[in-house]
Amino acid sequence: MHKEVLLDVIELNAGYGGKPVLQGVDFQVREGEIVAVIGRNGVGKSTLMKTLIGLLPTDKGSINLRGASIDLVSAHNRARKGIGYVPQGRDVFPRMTVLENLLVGESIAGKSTPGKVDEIYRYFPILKERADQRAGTMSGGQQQQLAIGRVLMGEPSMILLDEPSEGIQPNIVQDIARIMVELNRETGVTVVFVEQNVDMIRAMAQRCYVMDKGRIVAELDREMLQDRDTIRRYLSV
Amino acid sequence: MAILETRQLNKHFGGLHVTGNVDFALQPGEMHCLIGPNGAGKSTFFKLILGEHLPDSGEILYDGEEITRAKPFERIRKGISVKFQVPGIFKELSVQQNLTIALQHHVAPEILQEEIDRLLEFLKLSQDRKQLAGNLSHGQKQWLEIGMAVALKPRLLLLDEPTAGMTPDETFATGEMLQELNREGMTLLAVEHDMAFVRQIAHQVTVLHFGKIFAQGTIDEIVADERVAAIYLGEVDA
Amino acid sequence: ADPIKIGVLEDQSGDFALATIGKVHGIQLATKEINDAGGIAGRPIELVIYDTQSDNTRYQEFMRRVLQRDKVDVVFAGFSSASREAYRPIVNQFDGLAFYNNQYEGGVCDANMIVTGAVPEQQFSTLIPYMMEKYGKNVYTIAADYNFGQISAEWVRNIVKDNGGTMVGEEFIPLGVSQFSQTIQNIQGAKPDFVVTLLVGTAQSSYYEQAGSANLDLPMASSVNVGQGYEHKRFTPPSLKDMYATVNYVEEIDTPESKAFVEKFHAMFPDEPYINQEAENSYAAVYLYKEMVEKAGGSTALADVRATLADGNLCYDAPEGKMCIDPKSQHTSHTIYLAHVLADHSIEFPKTWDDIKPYWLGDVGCDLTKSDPSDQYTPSHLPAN
Amino acid sequence: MEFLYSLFSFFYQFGDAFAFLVLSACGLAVIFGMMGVINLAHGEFILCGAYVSTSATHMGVPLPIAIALGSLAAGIAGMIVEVVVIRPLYKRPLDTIVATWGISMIVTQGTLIVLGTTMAGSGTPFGSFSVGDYSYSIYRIVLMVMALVTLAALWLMFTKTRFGILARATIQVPHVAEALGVNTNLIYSLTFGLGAALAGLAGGLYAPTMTLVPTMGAAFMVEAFVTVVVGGADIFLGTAPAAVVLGFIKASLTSWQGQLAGQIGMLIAVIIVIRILPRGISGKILKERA
Amino acid sequence: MSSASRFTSFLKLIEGPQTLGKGPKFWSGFGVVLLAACAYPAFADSYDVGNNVYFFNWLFMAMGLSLIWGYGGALSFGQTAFFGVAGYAYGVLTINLGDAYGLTLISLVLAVGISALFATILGYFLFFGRISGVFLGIVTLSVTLVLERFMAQTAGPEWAIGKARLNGFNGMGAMPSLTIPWPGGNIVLYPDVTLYYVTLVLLLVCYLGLRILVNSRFGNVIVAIRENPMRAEMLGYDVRKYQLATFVIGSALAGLSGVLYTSWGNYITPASMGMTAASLPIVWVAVGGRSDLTTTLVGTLAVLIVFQSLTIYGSQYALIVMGTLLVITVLIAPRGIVIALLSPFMRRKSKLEGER
Ligand SMILES: Nc1ncnc2c1ncn2[C@@H]1O[C@H](COP(=O)(O)OP(=O)(O)OP(=O)(O)O)[C@@H](O)[C@H]1O
Ligand SMILES: Nc1ncnc2c1ncn2[C@@H]1O[C@H](COP(=O)(O)OP(=O)(O)OP(=O)(O)O)[C@@H](O)[C@H]1O
Ligand SMILES: NC(N)=O
Ligand SMILES: [Mg+2]
Ligand SMILES: [Mg+2]
Repeated sequence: MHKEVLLDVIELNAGYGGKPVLQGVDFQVREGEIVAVIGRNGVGKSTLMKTLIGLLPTDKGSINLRGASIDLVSAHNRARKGIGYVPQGRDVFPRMTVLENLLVGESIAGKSTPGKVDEIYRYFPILKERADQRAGTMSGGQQQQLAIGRVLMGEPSMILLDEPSEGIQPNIVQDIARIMVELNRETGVTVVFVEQNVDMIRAMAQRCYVMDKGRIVAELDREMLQDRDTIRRYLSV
Repeated sequence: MAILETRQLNKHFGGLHVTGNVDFALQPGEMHCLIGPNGAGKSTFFKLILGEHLPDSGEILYDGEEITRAKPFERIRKGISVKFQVPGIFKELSVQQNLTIALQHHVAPEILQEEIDRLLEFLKLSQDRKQLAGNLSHGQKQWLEIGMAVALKPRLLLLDEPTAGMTPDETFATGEMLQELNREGMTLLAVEHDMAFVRQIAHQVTVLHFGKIFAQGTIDEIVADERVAAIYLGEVDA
Repeated sequence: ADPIKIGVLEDQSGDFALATIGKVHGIQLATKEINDAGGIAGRPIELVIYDTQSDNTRYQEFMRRVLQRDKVDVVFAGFSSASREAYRPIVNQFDGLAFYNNQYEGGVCDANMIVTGAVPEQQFSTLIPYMMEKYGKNVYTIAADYNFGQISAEWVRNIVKDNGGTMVGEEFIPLGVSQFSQTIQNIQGAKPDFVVTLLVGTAQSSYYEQAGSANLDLPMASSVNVGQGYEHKRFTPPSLKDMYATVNYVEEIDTPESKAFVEKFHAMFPDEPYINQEAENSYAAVYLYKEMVEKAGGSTALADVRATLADGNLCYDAPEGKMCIDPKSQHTSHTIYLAHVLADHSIEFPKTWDDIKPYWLGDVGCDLTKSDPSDQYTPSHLPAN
Repeated sequence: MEFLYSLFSFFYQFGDAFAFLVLSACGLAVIFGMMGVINLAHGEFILCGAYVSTSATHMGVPLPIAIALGSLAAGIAGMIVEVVVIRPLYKRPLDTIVATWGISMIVTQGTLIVLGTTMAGSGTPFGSFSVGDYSYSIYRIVLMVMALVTLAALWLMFTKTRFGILARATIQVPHVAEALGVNTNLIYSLTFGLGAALAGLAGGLYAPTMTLVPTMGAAFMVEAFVTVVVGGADIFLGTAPAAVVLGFIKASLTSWQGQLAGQIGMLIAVIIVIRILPRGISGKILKERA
Repeated sequence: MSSASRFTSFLKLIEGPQTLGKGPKFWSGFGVVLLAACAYPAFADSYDVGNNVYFFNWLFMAMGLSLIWGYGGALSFGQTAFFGVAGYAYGVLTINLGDAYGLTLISLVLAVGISALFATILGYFLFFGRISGVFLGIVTLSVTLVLERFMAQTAGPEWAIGKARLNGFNGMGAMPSLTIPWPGGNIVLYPDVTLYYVTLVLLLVCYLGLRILVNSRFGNVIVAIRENPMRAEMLGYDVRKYQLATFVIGSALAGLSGVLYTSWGNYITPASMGMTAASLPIVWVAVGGRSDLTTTLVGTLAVLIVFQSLTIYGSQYALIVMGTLLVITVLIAPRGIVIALLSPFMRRKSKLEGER
């Protein structure tokens, strides 16, 4: 059922100016998969996401997208290759309106798709209601929805989500998980997400990598993900 | 007498009414959770209590004393302390300095270092003590922010989503820590979306919806309330 | 023989450079000529030149330096009056000798200073009566809003009054202002017969272009423009049409001495945009100093060189004509030319006044042969006695 | 009739002050308001525009084209400066004060050394017209119109075009904009270049009316900074109203009490406005609207 | 706690997280520099000594700005306002009071007091009005420009305070130098050896005093406010009061510079409050390394010396070289020249840790 390898990460090392964080991360994601990355605070999950999108340089090892190395490709060109990224802690453009925030997301596709905004509004009705509000004054959870909606505007073929459930009310967490799964089924979008919320992991993930101290230390398959306690155990490796 | 009480508290931004006539009382020694949909006005309610925003009308009482228009720092000095939703740490200062600034008020210089070490240990940040706070991971920042709030030894602690970004175990440990502090006499008001955590600590739960109190009760009562499930919880198994 | 050292502090960069680089060149030209001819009393001149960057604090730093470190015999320094006032306490403290080779508002009564530039009694007592006679008695003054402008305006006001005229307006412009629409209208509203423009600095000279384009079309009179900032060369005709300026020198002066001077100057500095009166003052100052030292028998001691001024005959035949240093005020007499700017911005000289003395300081009681107050007087701040 | 003449005079003066403030400030508003870069070399981009356009006129190029060339030259200079000097400094915007101050020194003195102390002017075109007893320069009306045109064009560019949205996004959270596919380096260069080109435009427009010297940029600086800051963070909601307020105060005080009062009055107005609106005029407007 | 141990713990604050130099290495280096500074007049001529005093004069203003901007995070673009106010105040006071009986010293104190008072009023207006960031910069710049423009037009005789003519743009002169009353003849502090030592001692006292201040609790709070004023307030600190106090102390130091400068050259001018003058302290402090007192001090001195030398030897190219140096410095030395020059020699100290 699974197709080619979309993302192939080999012996990846990265960090912050001389301070190594990722120390040999190895994993693969196939086209159309939904993969979770879990681990304790500070093990390097966000660092991994930032390195994948190109906000941090690869120090050693390599990242391959569809078989071609993208280590030397700048972040915006990685985005142009169809990678969408939702950073941890929202990072909306605070002094722009909700609608303007959404429009920036079109850059991933490099074109604007008519009707796309309305599609996003259907997923997240609050965004329509507040289309003209400055994003910085939205509530925490509203901003998270905006950040996800913004990336969807660019119709990425792969989405990197960093703790999407953080600060979101329970029923919307469920909605987001459902939306992502739906999108995955309909459009075949690949999703890699970092998460701590057990329910969300279970609702979304097909596979799961466990990180500790800058490495992947375990992989959980679909079976293992059925069990809450297994996930909990691995979450606190 | 309630340690914190609001009477008919109103706040609007432009045409948007963010809190509407909120009457709320918190008893000393209580552990109370405030839940509600995104944008319900929970964080705004906190900011009103702290004086970061001033209400359009209504009153806020702390320990029976009116503080509606008091300056934020005056409220803190009366014994309130807060962990914000978005961590407000001092990014370019070391973790250790962050804690020093929180502690130096009320901790004698001779034991300041000891106290810092104790807190660092507790926050699992001992190794990162010299790290600039801005370079911490997201979760570590949350921890530091909680540490600073707790360091003030408040009588009333306000926590806005304290466990966001924590693993279930960490969340549980945080709950235990808070219960410990509560046993020592601290009153607690927390905003949370993590129902397991709410269940763990809350004596009472208030649901805020469109700026109004929508429901109030124990966690079991709230979870059982179908209206709350409809607007907020969805299909939980908390 | 040991060289005679002359310190030169002039603004070769910054706001005033336009009017002052030529001063340095004037000094260099005179120095070359004198050295070629055997120096001063047999001693060559050595110049110690610093760029003061149109910055008062540099004058303070470098005045100390030339006097203490370079141990110069004399200093030629300063364009703006503020820069002169900045360095004057230091010259006084070390009892040095400084030449201020610049037209200014007048009044410096200081034994350590010699002024070769023209002063108001030389420029206004000639200019204003002429203008009133020719154009009428209603006068409007616009002046830079600082000491030079305010004191000069006061001179104009007094002379207008003495000659039975009326000041229909007076406006002071802060230094650095470059926009004049309102001023132009104020002038139109007051309907003067002519306008006295005492504008200083490159920003303020924008006035001429703006007045021209609003078709203000009034005759103008100035003691400072044209002769210092050669506005008639910088702006397109006819914006300075009918400007009358009293100058002790401009390069258009059509005497053989002047022509020879211009020729020499351009031979040495082919890129010089204009030889203004301060360049000539600076050039002449070197020769005046040479006279003083030679008359003092080769001594450069302050007392000795000052003693040579006593008889009032310390003179030099400058490109403008004869210049003599007045012993009481240590200021210099000048030939004053009335420069009239024509519609095509060429200059004619309808009138010349020979040997106009810097009499004012002496008249009000400054007498440096007797005492040295080291003060600056103005018509409204006179010596105490 | 007299009254109408005076009224016209007042509007002309107000428009003149307004145009000077707007044109001085626009380039700075883009660079400072958008990018947070405190550009002390703003005056030197104005200088560049003025010198290039004047040289072009001397060579026989018609004035409008000459002005466009001045603006273009400043814009290109701006893009080069951005790449070489400004780009490494976005993370520490305050350091741009020193860097641009250095650039300003280099350009001013370099111009003096290379081109001499002054450049001959090109003369103000179009002549004058009269209303009542007063005659006015027609070119100054052109300047007023240009100020309005510039504001309108900028407003359209920043709110109605994709470039505007991407530029604002880039300046607010650069790493996220980059991760969303925005070529932030290009945006930075274009934005800075636009600001510099606007400064060059001001230089080209005012060149016929002013003394051309290497230090001429300084004449614009105080007005430009004050207008931008009183305007606040949002350049369109801010710069135009700030220029209206300050232009009105300056024109009134100048006509009533003279230039000194106009100058000091404007600076005191700045102090008072900021005290009343600590985030500038647009800060206030945005707060109300939200 | 006994008063003695209180005093030692006070002295211990001379080192701490807010200042870079620490440990025996630093202090022995400091001692060597201090000794060299003390011995310097024995080896230098009177010009150099006086010229160095001139450089010293500006360092107080630089340290004050480091405190306000580097530590407190408030970019004041108008420190020259306090410099000028104090300079003029010193001129007016001493011209009227004369130089007998130590009156110049009293005038110095009064003039600094006046600038501090002015800073208090302005600071109250600014900080209690919650003005911050660039808005603060422009308001302070406006204040200094208003003062400059006002003073520039006070040439007329009506602008006098007692015997002291303000004298407009030309500047006020003829005020006596600082004079120390001494049995057997007053000591007039001309720019020479005595003034050198007096200024050096003042510098030392201010430097060490500021070190103690920034490492104290007060210092912790002001850097906290720089990082995040809202959080600082939510830890119970009255942010406005701390900001005001910082501003007043820093501005009083600018005032001290103003008095010393005025006495040094017997001259004060409106230009010292103008745009160029106002930008200079920012340039010195930024180039030196604003977030530390020592780097500010050393860096400012270096910039002053280098710029003066360039002006002496560089003729018309001086300004171009200066400009180029500024640009390069900013690009390659984000934390200022001092740290950039030292970092190859020193281990990365704790304050540097975690830096990118
Ligand atoms: N900008 C930075 N500079 C230096 N170190 C950093 C920086 N950001 C993060 N770190 C460090 O890198 C390590 C990994 O951080 P990262 O943000 O990747 O963790 P994480 O797994 O995402 O944690 P969390 O669950 O808390 O978000 C941490 O030790 C953190 O202190
Ligand atoms: N400064 C402001 N201007 C305009 N609207 C605001 C402002 N601050 C908050 N709001 C709006 O007020 C409402 C309440 O926001 P608040 O942050 O209190 O929500 P919350 O209950 O904390 O939500 P969450 O759970 O998502 O954090 C939201 O709709 C938000 O958009
Ligand atoms: N001396 C002058 N013109 O200031
Ligand atoms: Mg993370
Ligand atoms: Mg919230």
